[in-house]
Parts: sequence; structure tokens; C-alpha cells
Amino acid sequence: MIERFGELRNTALLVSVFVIAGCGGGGGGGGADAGAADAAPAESPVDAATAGNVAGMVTFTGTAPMMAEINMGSEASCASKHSTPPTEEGFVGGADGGLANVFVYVKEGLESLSFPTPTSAVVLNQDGCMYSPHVLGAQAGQDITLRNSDGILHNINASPTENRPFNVSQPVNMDTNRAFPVAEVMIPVRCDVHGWMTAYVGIVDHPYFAVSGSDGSVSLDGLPPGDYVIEAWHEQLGTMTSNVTVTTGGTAEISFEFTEAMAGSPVPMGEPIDLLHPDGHQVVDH
Amino acid sequence: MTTQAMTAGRAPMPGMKVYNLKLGMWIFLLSEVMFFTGLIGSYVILRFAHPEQFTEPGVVLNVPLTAFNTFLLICSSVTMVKAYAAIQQGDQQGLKNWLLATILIGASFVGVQVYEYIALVGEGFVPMAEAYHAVGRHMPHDGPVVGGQLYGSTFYTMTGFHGTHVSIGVLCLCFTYWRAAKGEYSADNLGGVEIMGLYWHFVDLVWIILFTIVYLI
Amino acid sequence: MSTGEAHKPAPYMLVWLALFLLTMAEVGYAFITAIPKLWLAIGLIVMAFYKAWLVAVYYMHLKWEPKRLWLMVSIPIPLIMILIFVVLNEIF
Amino acid sequence: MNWSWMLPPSFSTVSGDIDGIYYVILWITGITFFITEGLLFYFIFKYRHKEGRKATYDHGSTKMEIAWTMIPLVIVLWIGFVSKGVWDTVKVDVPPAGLEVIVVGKQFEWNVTYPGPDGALGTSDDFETLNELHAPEDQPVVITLRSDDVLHSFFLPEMRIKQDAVPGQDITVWFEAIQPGDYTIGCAELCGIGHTTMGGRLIVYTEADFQAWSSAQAQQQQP
Amino acid sequence: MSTIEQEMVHAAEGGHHDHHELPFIRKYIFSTDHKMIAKQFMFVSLFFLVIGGLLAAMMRWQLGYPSQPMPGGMMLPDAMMAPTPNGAIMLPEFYNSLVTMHGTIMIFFAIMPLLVGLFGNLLIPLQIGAEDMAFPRLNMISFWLAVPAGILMLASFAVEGGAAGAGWTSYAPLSASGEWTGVYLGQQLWLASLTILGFSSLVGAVNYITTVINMRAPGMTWFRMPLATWALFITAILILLAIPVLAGALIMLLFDQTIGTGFFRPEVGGEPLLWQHLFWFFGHPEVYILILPAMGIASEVLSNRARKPIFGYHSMVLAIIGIGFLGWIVWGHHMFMSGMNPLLGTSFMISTMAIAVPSAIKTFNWMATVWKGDIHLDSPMLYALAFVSMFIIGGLSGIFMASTPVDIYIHDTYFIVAHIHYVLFGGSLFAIFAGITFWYPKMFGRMMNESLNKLHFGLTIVLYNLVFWPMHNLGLQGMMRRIYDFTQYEYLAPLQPMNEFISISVFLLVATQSIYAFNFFWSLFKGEKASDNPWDSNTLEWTVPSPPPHGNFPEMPVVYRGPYEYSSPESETDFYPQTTPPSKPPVQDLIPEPVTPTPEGF
Repeated sequence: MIERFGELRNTALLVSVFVIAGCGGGGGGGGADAGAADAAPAESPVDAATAGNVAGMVTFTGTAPMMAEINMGSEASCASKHSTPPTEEGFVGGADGGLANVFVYVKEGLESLSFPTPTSAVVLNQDGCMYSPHVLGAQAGQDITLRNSDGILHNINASPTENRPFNVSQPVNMDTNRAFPVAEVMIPVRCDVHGWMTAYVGIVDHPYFAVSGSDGSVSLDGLPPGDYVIEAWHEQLGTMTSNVTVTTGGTAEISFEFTEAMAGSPVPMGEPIDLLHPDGHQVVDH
Repeated sequence: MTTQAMTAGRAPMPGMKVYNLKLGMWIFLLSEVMFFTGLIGSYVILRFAHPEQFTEPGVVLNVPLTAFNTFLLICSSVTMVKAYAAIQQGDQQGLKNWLLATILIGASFVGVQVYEYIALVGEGFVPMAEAYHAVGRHMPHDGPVVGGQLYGSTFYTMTGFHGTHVSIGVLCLCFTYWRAAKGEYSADNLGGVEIMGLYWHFVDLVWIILFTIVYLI
Repeated sequence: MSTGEAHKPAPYMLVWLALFLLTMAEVGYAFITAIPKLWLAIGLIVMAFYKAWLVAVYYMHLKWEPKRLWLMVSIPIPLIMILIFVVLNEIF
Repeated sequence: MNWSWMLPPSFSTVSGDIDGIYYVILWITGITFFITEGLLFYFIFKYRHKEGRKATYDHGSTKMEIAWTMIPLVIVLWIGFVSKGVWDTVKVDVPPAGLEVIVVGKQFEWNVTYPGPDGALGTSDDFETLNELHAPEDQPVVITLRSDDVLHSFFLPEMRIKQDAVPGQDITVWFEAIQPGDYTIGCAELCGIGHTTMGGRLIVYTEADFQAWSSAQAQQQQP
Repeated sequence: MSTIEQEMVHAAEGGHHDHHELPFIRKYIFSTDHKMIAKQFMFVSLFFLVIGGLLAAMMRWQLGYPSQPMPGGMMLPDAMMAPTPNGAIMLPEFYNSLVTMHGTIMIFFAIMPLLVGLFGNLLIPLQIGAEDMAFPRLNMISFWLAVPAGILMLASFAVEGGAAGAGWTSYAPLSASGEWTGVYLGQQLWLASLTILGFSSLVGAVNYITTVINMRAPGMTWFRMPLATWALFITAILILLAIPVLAGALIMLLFDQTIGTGFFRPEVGGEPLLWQHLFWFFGHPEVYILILPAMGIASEVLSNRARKPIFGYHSMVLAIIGIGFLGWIVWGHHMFMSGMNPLLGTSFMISTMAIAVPSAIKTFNWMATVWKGDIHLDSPMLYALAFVSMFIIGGLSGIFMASTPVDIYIHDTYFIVAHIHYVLFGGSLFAIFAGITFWYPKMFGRMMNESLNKLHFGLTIVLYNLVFWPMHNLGLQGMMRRIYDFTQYEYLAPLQPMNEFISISVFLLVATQSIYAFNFFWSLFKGEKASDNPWDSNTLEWTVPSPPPHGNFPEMPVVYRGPYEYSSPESETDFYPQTTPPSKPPVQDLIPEPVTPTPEGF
């Protein structure tokens, strides 16, 4: 549905192109999504002296699902890059119950502030026919460098619902820069040449987001004092939120405890993409 | 070509025994036939392929309203042909009156269709396949969804293109009326009125088929 | 001029009446649930095409046009039938 | 460079007939080609403009036209008649299956599902291979062809098999390999950016080897 | 008095008296003179012909030298090329766009407007003795609809995601969502552009048909019409009935793309095969739209340059009509492998085989026309003869694909690419060269340079065969079409040398065309002045000055005989114009009674 309205933007563009008979062709350049990032003032509105932090753990209780091995037989050059056979990354647990690849970000509490778009780019690397990182955060409008380190044909097919989708290919070692101007959690990214390659990109319009490490630890630094709603997103376990209060210079504790019971809850995304990709993003429960 | 006959003193080959404008309009209508064949044919095929996505008559679509609309279009056809008959007798006033009547009825047809669309969209009967959630006219709004995604797509495409044709027809009618008001037509110069009529009756004809196939079957 | 004064005035109002009545008949017929769907469809299509025929012949003056125009106008009919028939063949 | 008009070797029960028809047509068209082009050039040379020569005033001969209309008609209709037989064997009359598999095309890979030990598809012991179709020789392999996203075309050049995979449709394809070996699977319908990479391997075993392979796979892929 | 009627009178009263008073814009830009519109179509579509050729050359680079840096590739935007240390490599999505746009531009914006837009406009009124089209204003509109369509098509290269990349057939669902191709707006522009172009062709067709039916000069009975006009007439009918079906399909696909209707999207129950049926129901008549006028042109030139009546005029006409009809019942032979009901396959195979009949009639009649002729081997004749011999090859290779079992193997391989190019390039394009060269004096009042044309002909015919003949062999080796890098398949890798050979030939072939382009423009100013009838031709267009005045015929010509009375004993010269009164008084019924004037005006 939302997807459809996204498409309607194309219609608008199409019409505009009609009017100026092609001269507006360049209008395809995502112009419809401008205005998201333009409100950013020059410097960060946050006073570093008073800022506080949020830190904590993301944990999982219960029996972790087994991740199936990926058969890279059809892509020898990639298979050779992995000493041990790679497995799917839908669920990566760490030591003492830590849960990795969880996207944690400030959902509410920063509406009043606006932040400059970082000039540095974040990298989504394709190495050994795997995306690294598997879950990636970026700020709205920030450049995302899609990097092919394999030297074989990959295509990067991003299907957002709020932003303009794209599907580009990289036949050789190369970089391609793309940006999502509108905040959106999460944007699925896949490679159609290698059906197992999937990644998720979270776009928020402030710098307060993080992806939990293999031990499940996560921290958001330099938050202005105030009350926030923090959300944690996992591609198979769904989302959890918790409220925290950040005091001046203090560090607020958060902890997200995902449980087995939440497994299989639908991936919180605008459009169910599994309709066309049954093997795409589902719990592998054996 | 009369004019050429005058200058060259000879007439061209008889051809279709119908003057150019009328012949051209008929030929154009043939292509229109093929256009609507494409649309209606697709509807028929999709409906046969997915009967479950379509409903019994009157469940979702407002048949009484559109029956009235059909009646309107039939009336506009007869007024149009009356206008033509009038100018055949050289009756300028009659031509203008009947044309005006046709314009008004045609416009009201479009109006009714717009009203119908608004009502249908309100019930969730939309062309976007993924967004389709029509529950039927006599059902509570939380009732089960009837019909399927293709229903809206086909319905709006077919009736929409017919509506477009009617609207264009109304505009052309206004133009014809303007020229009639300037008294440019006469008993032996009525080509404009006749081809206008041909187009208008064709649109009526298409609606007769559409109404049956889309609303009643 | 091939139409008009050459013949007795055309029965425009009569045709209009016929069209009106047929429309009423169609609507009524379509809601008789007793009749199997197939017969409903056939009956409705027959009525619809008869109406279309009336419009074409009287309002569009085909009745008074030369035969060769009839010939030309009937060109698309076989094509329509070919297309529909073949593609339906897909489904069954 | 290979300028040959011969077809590369083929290894299925139907490929012989298909190639046969091809060679028949090749002969017919070849002969026609040389005759017509030869005559054309001969005429051009013989009747080129010479001073004082006037062309023959001739509006044609219905007899000759009927002749050179009917002869081609008979020939092509005969070709059509022969073709129908082979076409029916390949596409219409599907023999009882020696092995039943499901092949699903999706951007940009072929997923093959095998029935597993119980010989029935859709049961828990099914197992899969990616971009590889393993089959026994001398057994009709009956494939249910599907597509997940767009049109693909399942192409087995050495088996002379090609069939589009249409999303929303189950299409039955069958072939019977007559010789073990390592063959090609291709995609012959433009299916997007990675169309070119959508190749795979068809591996044909002897009956025994296939049993061994398949039970091994079934073991390996069981939870 | 109505505008159109004024135009009629203006034209009929010999518009040439005052046409120099027309302001520049009315004379050259928004002209309603069919000859000027024909020239406009010619220049625009020749421009698109060049574009299409360059696209093909780029495509061939990728095929000849798979994934090697393309010369000058660095100049192309990043959306098309992948930068590497030693140059830029073509991206697969750009290759798909090239495949799509080469086909689309060549078929819809080059060959079709050249055959129908140029020769239709130029020849129909002149050859039937009319002072202009039936609806000159509509004629102008038809051209000025085609232009924005072309601009939209080219503009799609500039938008994000690039130009359409689903093939010129744009099979759904690949074309129904950008998710599959990476092409979002470009595909929609493609659809929009073709819809507009379709309407343009439609308007033109209405005009042609009306003109031919109603405006033939006295004595120009149906069976005295030149074959070119006959072919264009049948072509117009095909356009009239086929294009609307395409338009409907295009619009439905456009809705699928933009507002999300479900016609061709299987995930909501749409039918991908429905698109193919609608497309090919248009598409096969389209194939004949692209070859029929070429046949007509070739017939004109062959008969004229062989100084001999066309062999079997009536059967030639019947063959044209027959092809026009058969074109409607064979479209399924494009879909043998598509999952269409295989029983349908057989019936479509039979109907397809039946096309051999009219094709055989035409081919053998052409050969019999030059037989015992007095062949003047000047450039139009050379092109026309090349048309015949190349059409023979294309026709014969068609039989392979018509036979369903053989098609299983060669469907969607380079064999079909070879076939379509033997028909479209070897057939249509050579006929276009013949036609342009033949009617150039009539259009511009000057002759094209003969020796340059012969040079161009010689190089083109050789290089052309070096390009497309080996494609048969590639197809037989199983190389599929529309493939970005065939070396990905090891069984195709050995074909690289042959592909390289083809690519080099293509580059030379494209370069060769500059000879014709130069000759074309050079002759505009420097070519020798042409007489009214440089080819000693019989048909009406040669009875008027070159170039003909506005209004064509100072007074309406009267036709006494068929168009191909060459070397007739009744005439002392070896030609016998249609308008020359017979030595003995004409049979009365050949000249029609003047019909009573019918009401005119709008």
C-alpha cells in the first residue's frame, strides 16, 4: 500500500516529464524525496558538555535457531574466501546470551532537534559473497558506499518503501554511492545473483543508532539529557522498545531481552517481501 | 473532392461513395473498436482465469445507479440523432437545442460516473491491486472482503477509458455547438454534425457492451 | 448525401424506446438467480449486442450506407473473435 | 571460427528426431537457396542492359505462378506434418516419470527439488540442489517448471529442451538422457541484470550412481 | 467555410501559385504538404537510424570483447559503465538497455517511420493522382506527435535507472516492476513514448486509408494502383487495427507500473502470458508493417529498372492482401516456448507455414520480372535486387523457426537474431535505400551520386552478410540472444572469435553508412539536376515536375492503364505512362462517370 504511494510519486514524475517533454528526465534522481535532509543546520545542536550516554546489552533467552550452511558451490571464487563454510546470518548469537545484528536507535525524543548530514560515507561491503556488515545503520541522506570486493558480478537490490528503490549491478571491483534521504527502519537489501546474500539498512535522521556487537553490547553516545524511547530491531525476532531517561553526563542503562517466543514474528517492514522470496528472510528452525 | 472536381472538371474514382470526413471517422472508429477489444478482452480473460476475484452483479457495483447512467447515455444518443435530423431539414434552431441537450446529458453522465467512483473508492474498491479491500455495498465496513485485486484494476481501466471518451465527446460537442451557433451548418453542409454523431453513438455503443459485461454478468 | 431525405424519416424514437426497454429487461434478467450463470451470460450478451446493433444500424445510419461501408466496418469482427478465442484457449 | 551448419551433438531420446527435422529443412532450404539465388544472379548477368535490346513484354503466366505456389505449400505442409509428431512427443505426451523433480527459476538461479527416498515430492525428506540438476540416464525425467519472479527459460542445449518458466504457472517438461555426462543448463529468456549468470549444470549418472548420489544427498540434507 | 475545406480548395486551386507566400514556419515546420511531411519523417527517422546503429555498435563491443574496457566508455555516465583501472566496462543493466533501445528505436523510430511515414506520405497522393492527403492537418499532427515520442524515448537514457531494459518486447512481469530490472522511470517513459507514437501512426493510417479509397484520380481503378501504394494501403490497415491493441496493452502495463493495477503481475493474479498474446497480436502484423511497403518499393524499382511489366500483377496484389490477412493468425509462433498451450502451437505452426505461399508468389514473381528483362544495374536496382536475395535468405531461415520442434532448440538464440535482421535489414532497409535513391530526384530535384551509391552498396552488402550470416552458426551452437557475457557459459566460450569477427564487421558496416549519409547531403546541393522523369517511369508521380509543386497536379490526371506497361508494343518508347492517352480510343468503362458532389466540410 505504502509502496503504492511510493510508486505514485513516480507517476507524478512521469507526468512532469510529459509536460516538459523529457527535459525533466533528470527528475528521476530521487528529487521527490528531497526536503528530508534539507532542514539540517550547520553544526550539531547538542552541547557536548551536558550530553549523556545510553549503554546496555541485547540478549536472547531460549534455544537459538540453527543457521543453515550456505552452499557456494556455484561461486567457487567466493567459496574459496571462506576457511569454514559460511552460514546464514539471520540469527547470530554471542557468548553468554548476547545477540548480534540488532539495530538499536532512538525512536522518540529527538523530534525537536535536527542534525547535519554526515559527510563521511558508511560502507556496505560485498566480500566472499556475503554482506559485511549484515546490519548497517546510516543517517538520512548520508552516503552509503556499496563496495564489491569479489570482482564477480553482484547486484544490489534495495527495496525500501519510504525511499526510492534501486537495483544496480557491480560486475567488477568497484564502489557505488547511494543515499536514502528519508528515515526508514529497516530497508532490506539483497543480491539476486547470489540468493543467500541479504542485508538490512536502518535509516534514521539523527546520529543515535548502533548495531549490537557479537557479544550483544550496544551504546548510544552523546545524547542530550531527556526522555527517550529506544527501539531494538531484529530481523527474525521483531522489535522491542524501552524508555530511558538520560541525565547530564550520566549513562542510562538499557537491556533488551529477546526470547524464543518472539521468533517468527514478521519482519517489521512496510511490504511483505517474502511473497516473492519464500527463502528470503524467514526463521530457519530445525 | 467536390472542389477538385470543380477545378479539374472531373471527379475522382467513386471510392467508398462516402465523403472523406465520414469515411475517416468510420476508419478511426474501427481502430477504437480494436482498442476496446484489447481492454474488454483482457477483462474477459482475467475473469475466466480468476473467477474468484470477481463478484455477482450488484454486490460491489451500484447497478441501479449505472442503469440510470445507461439510460442517460441512450437519451443523449437520441438527442444527438435528433440534432442531425434537424439540420438535415435545415432547422438551425432545432440543431442548437438538440446539441445543447446532448451536451447536458453527456456531462451529467460523466458527473454520475465521477460520483460512482468516489463512492466505490470509499468502499475500498480501488485500482491498486495491493490496496483492494472492498466489502460490498450492503455489508458492514468490517465485513469480509469480496472480489479480488484484479476487480478494481480491470473495472477502472475499462470504465475510465470509456469515461475519457465521453468527456472528449462532450468537449467536441461544445465545439460543434459553438460552430452551430455561428450558423456554419446547413442542410448540405452537415459533415461536422454527422461525424460528431458517429463518434457519440459509438461511445454509447461501447457503453452498452461495457454495462452488460462489467456490471451485469 | 447517402442518408436522410432519400427515404422515409428514420424511427429514432422507436429505437430509443427499444433501447430503454432492453436495458430494463437486462437489469431485471441479470438478477434472476434461478437461471444458471451460463444462460444468464448468454442472454445478457445477446441483448447487449442487439442494442449495439440497433445503435449502429439506425443512429449511425449504417442502414442507409453503401454495402462496401458495411464490408469495411465488419473487418475487425473476425480479428476480435480470433484474439478472444485463442487466448481463452490458454485458460481451458 | 565455426562456420558449420551442423548441430552440436545431442544426448536425449527426442533430440535425434529434432535434429533430423532440422537437417531435412536444412537440405530443402539449402537447395532452394542455391537454386533461387543462382537463377537470380544468372538472370542479372544474362539480361543486363544491352543497347538496342528490348525487354520481353510479358504480364506473367498463371500456370507458372500456381506451380511455384503449390510446390512450396506442399513441402512446408509436409514439414509441418512431420514436425507435429515430434512436437507432440516432446511437449504434449509426457511419459510416466522415472524421476520427478521441481525446478524453480528465480533471479538468478535454478532451485531443483528432488523427491528423496520416499519418491514423493512435497514430503519432509525432499532435498534440493542449487543450479544443478542431477538425473539418471535412460529414465524420463519429468520436471515441474516454476518461476518465483519473472519469466525465465529453462534451456538444456544438449537435450534440445527449452521451456519458459512462467510465474503463477506449473509447466511440465520432460527429457530422457541417453548418456551419462556433464551438460549445460541455461536461461534463454532475458530475466534481468544477472541473466547472463543464470547458468547451471545438468549431471547425468548411470542408474546406480544416481541412486548412490541421491541417497547421499538425502542423508546429508536431513536435520 | 471550414479550415480543412479551405485547405482543400487552396490545394486544389493549385496552391503552388502562392505557396512561396507561406511563412517559413508553415512551409518547413508545421507544413501540411504531404511531401514536406514525408521529408520531415525522413530526416527524423534517419537520425534515429544512426542512433540505433550506434547502440548496436556498443552492444557488439560487449559481445566481441566481453567485459573488456570500452573505448570512450569513460565518457559515459557511471550509471552505464563500471570504472576499472584500465577503462570502463559496460554494466549489465546498460547492456539490457542497449538491447531494448536498439530494437525499439530501429523498429518504431527508424524503419517504420521511414517506410510508412516517408514513403506513405510521399507516394500515396502522388501515385494515385491526389493533390494531397485527405486530411492534411491530421497529417501534420501525426508527425508532430511522433517527435515528442522520440524525445521521450531518448530522454529515458538520462533518468535514474537508465532506459528500459526488458527487451523491445518488454515481457511482463520483468517490465512490470523496476525491482526486477533496476529500471524504474525509464520503463514508464518507454511505455508512454510508444503510446504516443502509436497514436501518431494511427492518425497517419486513417489518413492513408481515406486517401487511397476516396481520392484516386479518374481511371485509377484498384487494379491500376502501383504496388507500392497497394502495399502501403494494406500496411495502413494493419496499423489501424494492430496499434490500438498494443496501445491498450501498453497502457495496462503502464498502470501496473505506476498505480499498481494487476493485469500482468502474477503475484496478484495477473497473467504474464496475456501481455505476450496482446503484444504479439500486434507484433506480428507489425512485422508485416515493416516488410510490406518494402516489397512494394522493390516491385516498383525492379519492374522499372528491368523495363518489364511486373510478373503477375494481380497475384502480387493478392499476395499482399493475403500476407496482410495471415498476419493476424500466426502471432503464436513467437510464443512456442512461452508456456502457451502446446496444442495451439501446432495450429499456429500450420498457419505460419501457410505464409510460405504469398511469400513464394512474391519472390518468384520478382525473379520472373527480371527474367528476360532489360536490366539497368544502377544503384536503385542494385539495392532492390539485394532486397530480393536477402529476403530469400530471411524467408528460408524462417522455416526453421516455423517448425515447432526445431524452434525448441533455436528459439531465443542468435538464429532468430540472424533471421530478423535478414528480413529487417537485408529486407526493409535495403528496400529503403532503393526507395530513397529512386525517389530522391522526385523529392529534391537532383540525382544522388551514382558511383558513391555503388561504393556504398558494394561495401554494405558484403559487410552486412559478414555480420549476420555467422549469427546463424552462433545460434546453431546454442548461443542465446540478449546475453551480456556469453563466455559465462563454458560451452559458448569458444564462440568468442566468431563474435569478435562479427563485431569488427559491424563497426565497419556502421562506418560504411557514412558514405550514404555524405552522398545524401552532398547531392542535395551538388547533385546533378534531375528531369521530371529520370527513370522513364510510368507512374503518376513522374508526370509532374521534380520536386512537385504544392498541390502536385496542376490539373487532375486521367489514368488509362496499369502502372507497369514497360516495353509495351503499343508504345514507341520502352515505357508507356499511365496518363498517355491510348492511340486507339479508350474502352468507355475505364473512365468513371463523374459522381454527384457530396457535402464537404467540418
